Amino acid sequence: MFEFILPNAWLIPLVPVLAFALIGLFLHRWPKISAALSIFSIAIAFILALVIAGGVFSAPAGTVYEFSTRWLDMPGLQVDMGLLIDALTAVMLLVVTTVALLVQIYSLGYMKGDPGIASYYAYQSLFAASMLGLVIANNLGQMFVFWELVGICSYLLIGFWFGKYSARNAAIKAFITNRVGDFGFLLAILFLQIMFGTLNFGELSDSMAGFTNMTILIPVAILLFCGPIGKSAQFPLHVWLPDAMEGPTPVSALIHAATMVAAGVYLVARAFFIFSAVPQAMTVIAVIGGFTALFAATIALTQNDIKRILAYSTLSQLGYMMMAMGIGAMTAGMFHLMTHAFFKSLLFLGAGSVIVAMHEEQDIWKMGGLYKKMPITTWTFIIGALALSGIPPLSGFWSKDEILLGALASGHIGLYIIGAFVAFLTALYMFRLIFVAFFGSNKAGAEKAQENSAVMTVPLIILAAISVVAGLVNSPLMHNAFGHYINSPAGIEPHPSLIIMISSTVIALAGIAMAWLIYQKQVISAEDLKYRFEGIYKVLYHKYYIDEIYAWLGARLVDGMAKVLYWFDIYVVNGFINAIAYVTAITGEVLKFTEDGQVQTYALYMFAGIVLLLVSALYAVYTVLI
Amino acid sequence: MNNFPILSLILLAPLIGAIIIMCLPKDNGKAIKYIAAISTFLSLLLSLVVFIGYDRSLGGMQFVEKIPWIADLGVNYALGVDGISLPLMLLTNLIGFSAVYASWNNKERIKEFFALLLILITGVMGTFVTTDLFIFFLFYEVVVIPIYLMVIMWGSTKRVTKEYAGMKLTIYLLIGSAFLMVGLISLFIKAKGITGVPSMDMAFLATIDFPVSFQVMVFAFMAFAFGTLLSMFPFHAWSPDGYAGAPTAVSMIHAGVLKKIGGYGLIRIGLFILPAGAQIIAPIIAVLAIGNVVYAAYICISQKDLKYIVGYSSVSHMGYVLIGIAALNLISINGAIIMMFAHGVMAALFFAMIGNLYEKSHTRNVDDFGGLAHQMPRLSVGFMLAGLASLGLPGMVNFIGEFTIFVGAFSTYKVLTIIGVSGIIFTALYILRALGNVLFGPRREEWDHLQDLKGPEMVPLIVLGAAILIGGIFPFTLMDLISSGVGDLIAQVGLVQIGGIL
Amino acid sequence: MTVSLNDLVFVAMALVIVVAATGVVMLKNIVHSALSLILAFVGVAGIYFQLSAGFIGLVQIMVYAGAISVLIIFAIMLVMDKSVEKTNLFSPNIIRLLAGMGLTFLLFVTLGVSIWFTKFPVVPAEGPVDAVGMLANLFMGDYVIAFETAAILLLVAVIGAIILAKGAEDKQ
Amino acid sequence: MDFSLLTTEILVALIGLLVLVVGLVLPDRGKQLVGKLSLLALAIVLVYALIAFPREASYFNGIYQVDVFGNYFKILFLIAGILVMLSASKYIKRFAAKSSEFYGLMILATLGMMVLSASGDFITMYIGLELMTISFYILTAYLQSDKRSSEAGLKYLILGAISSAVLLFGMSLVYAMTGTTIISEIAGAWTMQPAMAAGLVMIIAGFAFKISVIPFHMWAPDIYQGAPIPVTTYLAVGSKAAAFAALVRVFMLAFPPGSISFNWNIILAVLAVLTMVIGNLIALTQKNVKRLLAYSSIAQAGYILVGLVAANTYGLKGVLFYAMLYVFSNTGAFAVATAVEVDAGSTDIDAFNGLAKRSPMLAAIMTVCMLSLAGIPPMAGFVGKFYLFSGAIQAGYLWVAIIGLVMSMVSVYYYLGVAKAMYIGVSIDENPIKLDVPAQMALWACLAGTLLIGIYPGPLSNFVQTAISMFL
Amino acid sequence: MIGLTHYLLLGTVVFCIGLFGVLSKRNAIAVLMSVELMLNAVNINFVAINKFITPNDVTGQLFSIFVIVVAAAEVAVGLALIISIYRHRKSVDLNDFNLLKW
Repeated sequence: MFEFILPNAWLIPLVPVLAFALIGLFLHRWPKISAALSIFSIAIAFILALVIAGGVFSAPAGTVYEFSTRWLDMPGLQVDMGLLIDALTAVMLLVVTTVALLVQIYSLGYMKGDPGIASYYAYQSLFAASMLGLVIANNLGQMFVFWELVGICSYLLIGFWFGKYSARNAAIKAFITNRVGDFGFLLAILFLQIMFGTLNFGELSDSMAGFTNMTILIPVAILLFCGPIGKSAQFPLHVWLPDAMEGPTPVSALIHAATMVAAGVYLVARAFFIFSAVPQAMTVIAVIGGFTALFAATIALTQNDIKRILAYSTLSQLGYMMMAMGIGAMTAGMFHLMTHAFFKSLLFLGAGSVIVAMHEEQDIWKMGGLYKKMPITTWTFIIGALALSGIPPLSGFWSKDEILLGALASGHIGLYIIGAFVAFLTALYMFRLIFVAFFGSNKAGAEKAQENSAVMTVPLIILAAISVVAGLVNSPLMHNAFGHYINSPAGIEPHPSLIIMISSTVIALAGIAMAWLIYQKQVISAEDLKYRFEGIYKVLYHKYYIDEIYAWLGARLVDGMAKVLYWFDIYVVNGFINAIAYVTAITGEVLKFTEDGQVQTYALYMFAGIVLLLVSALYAVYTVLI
Repeated sequence: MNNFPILSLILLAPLIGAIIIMCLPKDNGKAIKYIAAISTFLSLLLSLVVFIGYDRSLGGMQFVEKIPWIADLGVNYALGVDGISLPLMLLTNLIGFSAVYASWNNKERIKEFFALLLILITGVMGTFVTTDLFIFFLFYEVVVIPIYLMVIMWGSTKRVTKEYAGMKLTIYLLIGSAFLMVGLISLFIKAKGITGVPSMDMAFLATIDFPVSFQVMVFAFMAFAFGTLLSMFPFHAWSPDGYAGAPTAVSMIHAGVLKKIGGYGLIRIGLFILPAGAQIIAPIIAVLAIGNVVYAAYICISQKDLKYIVGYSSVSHMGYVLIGIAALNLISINGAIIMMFAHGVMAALFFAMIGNLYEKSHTRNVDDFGGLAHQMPRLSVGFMLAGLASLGLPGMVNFIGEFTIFVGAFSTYKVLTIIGVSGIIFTALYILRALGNVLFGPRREEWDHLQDLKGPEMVPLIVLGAAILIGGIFPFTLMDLISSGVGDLIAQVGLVQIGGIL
Repeated sequence: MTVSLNDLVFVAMALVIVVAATGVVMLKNIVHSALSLILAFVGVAGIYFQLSAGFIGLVQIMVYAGAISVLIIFAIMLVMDKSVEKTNLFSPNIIRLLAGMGLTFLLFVTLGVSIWFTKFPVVPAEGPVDAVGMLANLFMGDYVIAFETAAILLLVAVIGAIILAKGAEDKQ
Repeated sequence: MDFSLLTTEILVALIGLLVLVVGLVLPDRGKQLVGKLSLLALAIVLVYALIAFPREASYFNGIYQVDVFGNYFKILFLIAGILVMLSASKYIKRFAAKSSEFYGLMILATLGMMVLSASGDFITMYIGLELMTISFYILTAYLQSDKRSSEAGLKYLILGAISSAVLLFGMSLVYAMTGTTIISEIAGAWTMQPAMAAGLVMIIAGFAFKISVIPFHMWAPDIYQGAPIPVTTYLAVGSKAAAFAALVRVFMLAFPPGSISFNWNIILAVLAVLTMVIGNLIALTQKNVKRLLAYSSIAQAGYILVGLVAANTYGLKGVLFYAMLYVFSNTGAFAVATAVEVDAGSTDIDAFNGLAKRSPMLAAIMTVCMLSLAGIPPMAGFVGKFYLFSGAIQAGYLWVAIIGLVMSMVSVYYYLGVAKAMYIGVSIDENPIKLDVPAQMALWACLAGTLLIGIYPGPLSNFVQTAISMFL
Repeated sequence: MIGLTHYLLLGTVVFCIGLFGVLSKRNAIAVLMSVELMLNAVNINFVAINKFITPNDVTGQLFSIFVIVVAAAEVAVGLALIISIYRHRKSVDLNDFNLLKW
């Protein structure tokens, strides 16, 4: 079975595309059928991914299957649509298809009654297709193609409720910020194409093995990293992710938690041989990752909107993964990516069911005491939060621990400290949310809430189960099978150490305890904390005013400049032409008045002409003769 | 099938249609429209037959026809298509056919409109199909007058009066063509001087190696003439006003095809016949091209009128084509040609949609609209398709063009291409901002009376949309053809394959 | 240099012509200028005789001094409504007058210089005996086409003069 | 001496005289008959001239040349004459009693042109020139009741007389230097002296007046506007072509280019450039179509002069080719102007408003003819200009070619100004302009001529090639 | 010794006087008279050249006869024209005739 499916693994992205085409062209009048078709197509993709994963993980580690067909080729430039199936791809396929399937089932409940369901499912299957295409790509060109397609799908899905101004602006902001990242990514691709004449990963790694000309490699590596900065919302280009919460929650769950934002990390993993060859680039990645983690965690503390908190938490976790990659722990990064995908989508879907129950209310202070009305959502949400904070035996503990171990092993003490502090903050803000929203005293909001239908709760339960089990894959119990399959020669292999495990668990518990003290018991009231640290609180709440700075810069540099150039175009370039036209017309006018109708003036002009000609002729003859 | 004059039929079908229309009585609009549709459909069908029938492995000029025309000037009515001109001919027919449908519900003076439109299509197609310099120039100038008449009769007065726009357009292009004529004549005279045989055949002229200083002078004339047509940076003043003033069908053909004559001319005559001249002047064109890209993209951001946005954006896209040509290597010229095809189809679709919207709402100002996706979903699909194509989304033929140009130009002009690539950010910004303001946002009651596209109005969306998607998803259909054409050209001229010359 | 009688006659005739010509231009009264015109014509005829071109001299006297001057005087009569004295003044536009004067002088200087510095291929030989006979041969021989065209020209002039002078009314 | 070759001239003279006589004899009703009769006769002569085209002979040892070059121009004048008289059939009713003399004078003017273009010696050339000019003096002043016509006539007479005096003075100086008035003998007989240069300049000035080149163009706009339209057309087309024929013959044979130290090409080049630039610039500001066409015909003279300046195969071919297509385009434009003047009474641009709505065919013909004058393909003007400027560039006058082409594109502005008025102007009366059969025939002939020469210039270019073979 | 140059100079003088007359006189008939003067000047040239350059030939005199014929025709037409204008406009002053201008 595996041998049959492997060569035409391109079916995985093709089936959702066909679903998209069918819905888009014909079925958009019948929402029910289009939803069913979309879910059916992602289910097929899931099964295929399962088969492939089974096959890959039964074969010895490091086996790579590669097939490719001609797409765009001319003498000197060859970009083809190919398949690269190895352990890394298998894991990503599994993650994407499972989360996508569960989100699409969940959306049946969440989007009930929305007029645009057909187009919603069309965009969902298009997104799934482009994400899967990105994952199985065997060269950077093909990856860039699907990279941009994923970007446009996120634009369509964020702006799904295009009736709202905020949704429309958020969608544009998302796409433009991604585009800035893609600008760097495209330049890197151009550099590589010119330097090595190929974009295929295999050929690239072979031809780059001997290449040590640092002056070129550093810019290439950093530019290549620009792509992930944009896509995985790292520090300078992170502004779009919090605004992307305008889209429906299942979308945020799928795209802005599990899959799309992970694409950046996947690219770094896939092109690890480029980054690892450039130590300076590795430090840049690690530093940006670490900083983003800390930066986002601090902001998440002060947010009141449930989805914004989860968004900043995703930002911070992505920073974690990038930090892992930066310090060389590629396996730890990918492992954290996998586990994070499951429990973060669980948290988002949980938040979604809370929002549905609370009739579109997203401010956690208006919720309270939901645990009585919505037991399943509450408990699954708590499991997710525990996994996120890194409480053993859940999956978050194993992956975060790996990263901290890696930081210590690679000697980045500073990063280890940041990592530990961020773990503490994560536990703090997650349980702040739980205590305020689920166990909060404010009863007013909770009356009308009641548990959602099975179609929404079943995915929550499945995801909770997975996020519990997922951690074991790389734990010593299964003699870290995950690390066995997914590792890179240049990466570091930290051996597990008990002290780190204990210390990180203690930090997590401390975070939870602090949250319990402030929000459940109000021993230290949140109000005077806010009052005492007035300045810091306002800065954090306003997200370090970065959005305002970008807006100010944009207005000056882009719109202001555009007006100036437009003025220049109208008055100088057009002005110049109109001036020429005016001058010709004026000369015409002046010359016209030489004809004053008098015969004798005409005769005068005539003879003036003759005399002139005579003088010039005589002068010419004179020079000849004398 | 080989001696059947298929190219002449493609070329003259619209003209015959125009003549039939002229004989029809003025009032029965239906018959006029059907004849226009049939004649353009016939030439579209035949050009598809040629597109498929073209033997890609053989390459070079095929479907050749030759009738001696003026003996002492060595002019013969010579038609033929190769890798470079076939896609552009197909483009002309695609846009011509959809232009007829885009102006389906014109009311006044239908007879003159469709007659002039069909003459315009023949004129524009002529330049791509002929391999004779004189006939090329003849068709190059024939096009200008129908455009002027259509702009002043059916144009719209927005920032400038339509008469001003029409006249500026005409005079600008004609001054350009005056310099082109001087270039062509001196080329012809010098060739006659060197070989003693008066000939206007491009292939023959390409075999002669002219002295370098002469090549530079003539290429400078050509660069100016084709530059004005391609709206190169300092000479672009006519194109935004020209589009805004023109009726839909004219701006479709104008932006879609007429600009491409400039690009085609630069390649076919500039590179093919005067390589040394091209080599020396190429850096100047490259710098202007980048000016084109960034300058026009920036201005688009501040524009409020839809047609001006598309006008300035096509000036910016033409910057890409120019840098592609100026990089003088196989990949970048391939990219330039496919970019011309892509931009043609995209701009035509955009203008068709804007025209349709303008017909119904009588305003093109972006701020007047909002939330049109509620009332006109099909129109929004059209707008989105054109918008996404113009910002170079993969899966659409524009991306193929842009990517190939960037790869090709990067090997020759590193810094300029980096600035050029930054253009994709600004393009994305103004396109999404414009589409966002027009299509999305809350529903507005005053636009409830607008009814969506139906029946004939869908044809431009289907035909051009299909071209954009097929070209984008299966680029090898176009790319093999073009690279075979450009390959022959480069081999014949002897430029280095990848690195260009600089 | 021997001043032959012929030269004296030439100088006299030239003086007569120049004075008469300036008279035509300068005199206020149109009739006086017409008369001085006739004097000029006679002067020119004298030059012809001095150049031993008798026939031309006679033709000159008959056609110019006779027919044309009479015609001019008739025209003056027909057109005379104001008093005669002020009929032949200079045109009021002073600048143009001065420009005309300057221009004429310039023209004279350039032509004079070009003629003065040219060595004409003069052939010193006696004139033909039977000039009139040769003229007739030329008229009827080589230049017959010019002769016939001149005839038609005169016919056209006559018809034109009649149409214009008689004034056949146009139909409005 | 076999005179059979002179039959064309003799026939035209006979027809002219016959028409005058018949005009007197026949009663009023017969006046229309005279017009038709003369047209028919001219058509027959045209056919004969076409047949007799290749036969050559030189009469009276060079004084009168019946050669291919002269025959080409005879055909051109006959075509022009027929077209003008056809297009003016309705206009002539204004001349009432003297309409038969009009035909007579026109035909005799054609005779004058023929003699001028075919003569090989100064005297015959001068007489031919004067016959043409004097008949045009009379024709210009034909509408005495209309102040403009008589004023134009007087202006034309005075200026024409002065210019022919200048021409004569030039001829006398050349005669003084060479001792002969026969062009073929002049070529070898002179040495470069100041008087010779002065003579040459005066001859250039004399002819320049006729073809209305810039310093000598002042008469053209007033006379073209004042004279009756058929006369203006014939002036613009016929007399200009005849003057060019004489200019080409004199300057190509008597003073062959390059061989003499006095390079007259440069003087003509400067005059040509001045004419093209100033002619077009003033035309930009004109509001009256007749005066606009006058300035445009001045500019056209500039273009044709460029061909003579080039003085090589392509240049001369350009002169002859352009002269022929100029007949069709210009007569077409003036014929439409006649129709509008007859209908609306004035030829201001506003009279052309809404012409496209009233009679689309007239508007189409006017646009086609004017664009051919501007040199836009596929009309004939384009090929003509191509020849002219190829000649100029081949002879090294690149700057003349550039200025010429740019100015001809600037000229498109005022041609399209008229087209704009016709296509989007609004006029009160909507009924189409009534045209009688001969005028329609003339209009269709001009349209066909302009388009056919433009689209398939092969036959005419071969025809012209034989015509200038004698100069190479 | 009076040579050809003197005759030509005389011709030029009369030509220029005639020209000045044309350029400056107000009365149309005076202008016509000056034109006659110019044509006479040319005739002097022709006859003189014929005497000195080609003594045993008469082409010069032939030319001057033709010039006289043409001058006569021109004067006739000119005067007829002046009379016809006078009948309508009651004036022969050239400055009044500027209906046709710019």
